[in-house]
Amino acid sequence: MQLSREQMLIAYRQMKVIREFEERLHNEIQKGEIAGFTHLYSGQEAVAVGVCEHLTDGDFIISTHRGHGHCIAKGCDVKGMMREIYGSSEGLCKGKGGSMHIADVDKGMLGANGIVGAGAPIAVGAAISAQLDGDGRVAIAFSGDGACNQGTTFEAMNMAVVLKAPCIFLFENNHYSEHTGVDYAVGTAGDIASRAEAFGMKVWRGNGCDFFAVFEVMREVLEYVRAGHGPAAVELDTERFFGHFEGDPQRYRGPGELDRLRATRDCLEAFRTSVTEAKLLKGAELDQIDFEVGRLIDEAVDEARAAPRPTAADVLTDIYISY
Amino acid sequence: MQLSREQMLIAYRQMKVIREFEERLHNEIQKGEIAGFTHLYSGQEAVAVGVCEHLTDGDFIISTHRGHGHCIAKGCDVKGMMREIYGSSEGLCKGKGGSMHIADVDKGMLGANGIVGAGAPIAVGAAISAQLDGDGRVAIAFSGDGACNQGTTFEAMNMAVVLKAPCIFLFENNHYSEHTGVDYAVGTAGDIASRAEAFGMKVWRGNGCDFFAVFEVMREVLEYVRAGHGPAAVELDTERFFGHFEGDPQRYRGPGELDRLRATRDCLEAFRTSVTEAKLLKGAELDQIDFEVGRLIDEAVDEARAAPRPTAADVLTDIYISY
Amino acid sequence: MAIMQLREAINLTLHQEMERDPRVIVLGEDVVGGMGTAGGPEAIGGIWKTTEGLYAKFGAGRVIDTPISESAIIGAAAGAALAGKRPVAELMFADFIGVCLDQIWNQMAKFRYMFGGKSRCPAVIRVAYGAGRNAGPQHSQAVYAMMTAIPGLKVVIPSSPAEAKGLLTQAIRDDDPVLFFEPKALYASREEVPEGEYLIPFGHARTVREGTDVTIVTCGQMVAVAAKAADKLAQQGIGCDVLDLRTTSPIDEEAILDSVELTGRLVVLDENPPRCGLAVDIAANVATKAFSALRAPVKMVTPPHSPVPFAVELERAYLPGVGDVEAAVHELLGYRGSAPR
Amino acid sequence: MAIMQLREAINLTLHQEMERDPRVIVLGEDVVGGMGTAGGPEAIGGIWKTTEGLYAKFGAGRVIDTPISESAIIGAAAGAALAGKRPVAELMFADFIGVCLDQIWNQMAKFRYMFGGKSRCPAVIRVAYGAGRNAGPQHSQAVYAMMTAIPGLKVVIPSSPAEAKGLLTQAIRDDDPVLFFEPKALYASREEVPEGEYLIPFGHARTVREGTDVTIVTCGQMVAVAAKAADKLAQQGIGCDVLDLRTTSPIDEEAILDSVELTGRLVVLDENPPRCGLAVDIAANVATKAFSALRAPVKMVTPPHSPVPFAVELERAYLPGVGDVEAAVHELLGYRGSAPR
Ligand SMILES: Cc1ncc(C[n+]2csc(CCOP(=O)(O)OP(=O)(O)O)c2C)c(N)n1
Ligand SMILES: Cc1ncc(C[n+]2csc(CCOP(=O)(O)OP(=O)(O)O)c2C)c(N)n1
Ligand SMILES: [Mg+2]
Ligand SMILES: [Mg+2]
Repeated sequence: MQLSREQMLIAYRQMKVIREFEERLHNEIQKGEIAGFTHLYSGQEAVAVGVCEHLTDGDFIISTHRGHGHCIAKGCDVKGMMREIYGSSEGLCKGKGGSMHIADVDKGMLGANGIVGAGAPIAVGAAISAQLDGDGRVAIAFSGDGACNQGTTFEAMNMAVVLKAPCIFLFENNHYSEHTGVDYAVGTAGDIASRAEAFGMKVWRGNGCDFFAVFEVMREVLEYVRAGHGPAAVELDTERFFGHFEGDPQRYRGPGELDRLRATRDCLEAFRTSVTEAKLLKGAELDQIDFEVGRLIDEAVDEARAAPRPTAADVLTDIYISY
Repeated sequence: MQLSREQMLIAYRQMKVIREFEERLHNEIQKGEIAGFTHLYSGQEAVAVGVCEHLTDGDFIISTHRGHGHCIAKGCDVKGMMREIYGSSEGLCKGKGGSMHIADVDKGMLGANGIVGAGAPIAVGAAISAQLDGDGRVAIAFSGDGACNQGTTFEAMNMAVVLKAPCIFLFENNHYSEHTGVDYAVGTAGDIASRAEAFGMKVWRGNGCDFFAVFEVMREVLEYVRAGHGPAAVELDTERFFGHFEGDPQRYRGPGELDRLRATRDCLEAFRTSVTEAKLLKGAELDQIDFEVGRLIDEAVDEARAAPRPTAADVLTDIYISY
Repeated sequence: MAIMQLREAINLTLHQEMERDPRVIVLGEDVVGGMGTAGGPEAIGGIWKTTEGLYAKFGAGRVIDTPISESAIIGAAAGAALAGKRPVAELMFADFIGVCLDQIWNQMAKFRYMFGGKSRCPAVIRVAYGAGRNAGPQHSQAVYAMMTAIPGLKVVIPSSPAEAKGLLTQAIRDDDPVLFFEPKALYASREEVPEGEYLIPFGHARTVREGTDVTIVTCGQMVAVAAKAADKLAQQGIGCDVLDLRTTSPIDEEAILDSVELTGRLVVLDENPPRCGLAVDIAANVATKAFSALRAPVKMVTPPHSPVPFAVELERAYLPGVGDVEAAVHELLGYRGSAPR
Repeated sequence: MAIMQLREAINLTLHQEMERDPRVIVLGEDVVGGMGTAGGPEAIGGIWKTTEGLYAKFGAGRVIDTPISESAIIGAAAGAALAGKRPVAELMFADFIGVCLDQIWNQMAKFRYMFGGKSRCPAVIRVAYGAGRNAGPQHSQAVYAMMTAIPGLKVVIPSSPAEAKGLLTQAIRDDDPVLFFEPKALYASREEVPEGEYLIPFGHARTVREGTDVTIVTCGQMVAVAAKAADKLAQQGIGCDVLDLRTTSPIDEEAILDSVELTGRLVVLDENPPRCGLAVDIAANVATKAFSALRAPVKMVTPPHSPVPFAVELERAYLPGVGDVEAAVHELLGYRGSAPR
């Protein structure tokens, strides 16, 4: 474990922000406060944070319909995100995108994306750009276990290999695409990494519910890709704690499945246990972060509720730069 | 070698028909007689015939932009094809499709196709249909080494595996997609079969310039697929004797490459040598076929030239069945 | 007759047609739901619940749950149709036409023509379309104009549960490929639906309101908007002839022209963005073919040339509303410009 | 000035813009040609020869030969543009938009809007379009109406070598995503082309012939057809105002309306099939906005609602020709129907 105290505190805070953001959204949605479709990332925090803690604003990521975690981990403004999801004109995307389209290009966050599989080719393009600049930056495409069956993902993998692009295909295997199990939909009995490997790139696997495991794997992967060896793929085993979207009855889960996952596969709990047992951080320090994050999200929600709403005229802005 | 004399004579005739059809087209195109884009199959005859000699009209194939060989091998009327390529209203497709769209659904020939990679999903659909009927019929998607990089091809392979569809992905590796080498465009150093295998199906490889090799491989493959084991992929190494399309200067070829291929990789010559040396057929029998085929193609061209031309009113027929 | 939701009408139709014709098969993502999970098959029955119960009744051979691979889904529908089946494929959102357009546009729509009339491709593609649920720019589009533009396709847009039943039955029995657009904001809307066999032929518009002052032509979820506007205008003594197109390809040009001959005034109400959309298609044809009948220029009511925005206020402003239709009608009635020279 | 082919004008523009701006990169299938072969790179330089010489000059980092994976090509262009480059991607045939529509429609066209105005995606997609080369139903389509319909995209259609140079230069320097349609039947056409920097701003139609009797609005390879018809009609004493739109999004509505105010008669000549196409788009807007100026209904000259057929006779009948335009003009001049009521 080569993380400094400070790095660990930041990582924990980031994971906690995502968790709180999502749990709170879950509650607000129940109240009918939020419009549209929302896909929560709770349970997968160790992936987003374990990956993005290695990156700078110069590195690119592109996300999916389940994008809040990646956005937060890549440095998007949390309050701006909340305002966006509430549809405020002062949201990160002025209320035009909503949950599925949060982006911040200046931070290297090329957007959540509502089209499954659309991100991988876009990441290859960002990687080509970085490759031309030759300064070791990378592009990472987050994909689900369902998205890995979309033709665009396969095309992107082959193209990245052909062009030796510094692109990482990061598969978050949470075992479900909507209501379907990964063992059914991925013809290799659910094995995503081997199929990626067969495209001609190096692959890694890891436990996506363990921050330290993700962080270590990504250290290796990034060293490899930044050194100019071409693309890589990573399959991380992880869990989603809510339904596919808010409102999903989750009849596809086994009895007690969610309770068991919360009890045994919670990356925040695992982090806390491991750092406190190893006496790297004190429980009180983490409690303090929990408290601060709780306040942050409280504020984010309060401010989002009070934030200005868009007007009809706003429909027509930002379609073109010049027209 | 388990072919009867008759089977061998038929196979040779079919390969010869394709060869003559294509060589003649090549000449007629030089004269400016034929409109549009034409992609010749010469050199790859052993594949089309080695595959289709196992099939009945109830089995389905779908082809590519380079479709003449597959059409002939699957039993399309040769004269109707020639009329089509000449654009006659009595062509197999009434002059509406041309070289890239020859089809005969009653013979299980679901069409040449001008969109690279479009055939594989369609073949999966035909396979699903056959699977539901449960009578051991199969669907075969012919694809090139270039088409194997199209997202549709990958999606189709995964879906066929998931659905255990009786579908065969038949890759004709002629080493080029247009002007690009397979080693460049297929990221696995040109290895198509291994990548297909990684999708979770059984694969076979073979020499696509040797009719007997193809025929034997396909015997195994078809036995496997007809028995309900799910899809399979086959990669056959073959050669195209002309340019990508008629008019291609072929600057991408090495010095003497075409002469060498004609001298060492000609499936018709190889067939002749092997059956005459093994005393299975007499040279004179084959000469007789050559002669008959020559006459057939002469007639086909003469008749196509004289065949009726479509009129403006024909533009509007066959868009819908009822409208 | 029974009162049911639009989603239930779709579901009933699928049950009845699968029962009636063994060639009918259904395929798409999560159309079974729960495949490969502890909950097991039929854990959901389609995210719109339109395919519920089909798997239990007709089995895995005819109710096919697929990976997320729309090109392969639509291509497989095309292939199965060529091979003699009558596939009904589901695309969860019309916006996903972007990832499988080729199989619709260059394959199934063109087969019969390219093959010289010697094939049939009786595939139906069901897609949920439209704004009004704050689903954002990639999950809210209308898309039927793009499909209407494609020679070889038929395009159907039901506006209510009973219409959905009659039109889907026809779509499944039709021998040409059909794009069937389901207004997703109306899945839970209810009305009386014939329980027995019910077919609505294509190309025949339905008169929703009768009137002689202004013609309003529309389709899909905009029909309710037009009807509401017509009712309000009726209270002001203005009579609107409201036509629900039902199918945009074929389109019932006769009904439109007949009505405009009578009223001399036309409002086209359409959910597609304006450029090269359905509204200009209808407006141009009327302006050409009923030139001398027009008392005022045709009025088109559509969203602006913009993506569909997310926020409630923005989406409301984006979508044409009852007020927009009323204003258009008043504008036409108040037209005092000179007639053409 | 030098006489050159349309393909050479494109090639020259790419050379100059790559020289000028290191952010400009080129990608597509066989844009180098010969990769991984004995002949080696640059064995061809694009199947239309529009990218010849670029690889030798600018190298593999900026001239990127790709596998046959159009979604990945266009997606990569989108991603590179977001990341700060100015990619020029080549789609060999406009018909292949079918396999990559999502990346155009739901990705690059919508980024800026979805992201609240905080991104730019200056990508150009060059596509060869159009009938006239007997390439059959899947390699001959016009497709620009479908692109014009998409909010967030700009759509450009040059009609000659010089136009191609001026418009492509603008497209590459433009900050919005641009679909650039090259009329493939005109690749070998020649005219004088400015060798130095030459920009044509978007949204400004070009007057190809002047006249006061009838307005003819058109674009792309139909411009030559309209010009020829106008020349023949001029000999009969009929003056046609022929407008080459150059860009269909943005569209120069002002120029169209100004001309129709003058002539009172409009022919729209368009290569797209008629339903929800460009012709109805223009006709509907003119019939609405210049209602009182019209002396006769707008006349639309387009191919029929059918795929593009292969055979020479069929394709000739499919494509609008000089005679069709002449007939349309005569019909308008002979219009004796009553004016609107
Ligand atoms: C092209 C496309 N097809 C289908 C959908 C509908 N859809 C949204 S998310 C999803 C499942 C994605 O599963 P996975 O990739 O495993 O991601 P997860 O939801 O598990 O994060 C589906 C089918 C979509 N948005 N885009
Ligand atoms: C979607 C699509 N992209 C590109 C093309 C242009 N094109 C036609 S054939 C071809 C090369 C195909 O190579 P391969 O699959 O190896 O088949 P071969 O020509 O060798 O038979 C290309 C790029 C096309 N027709 N369709
Ligand atoms: Mg998943
Ligand atoms: Mg090849």
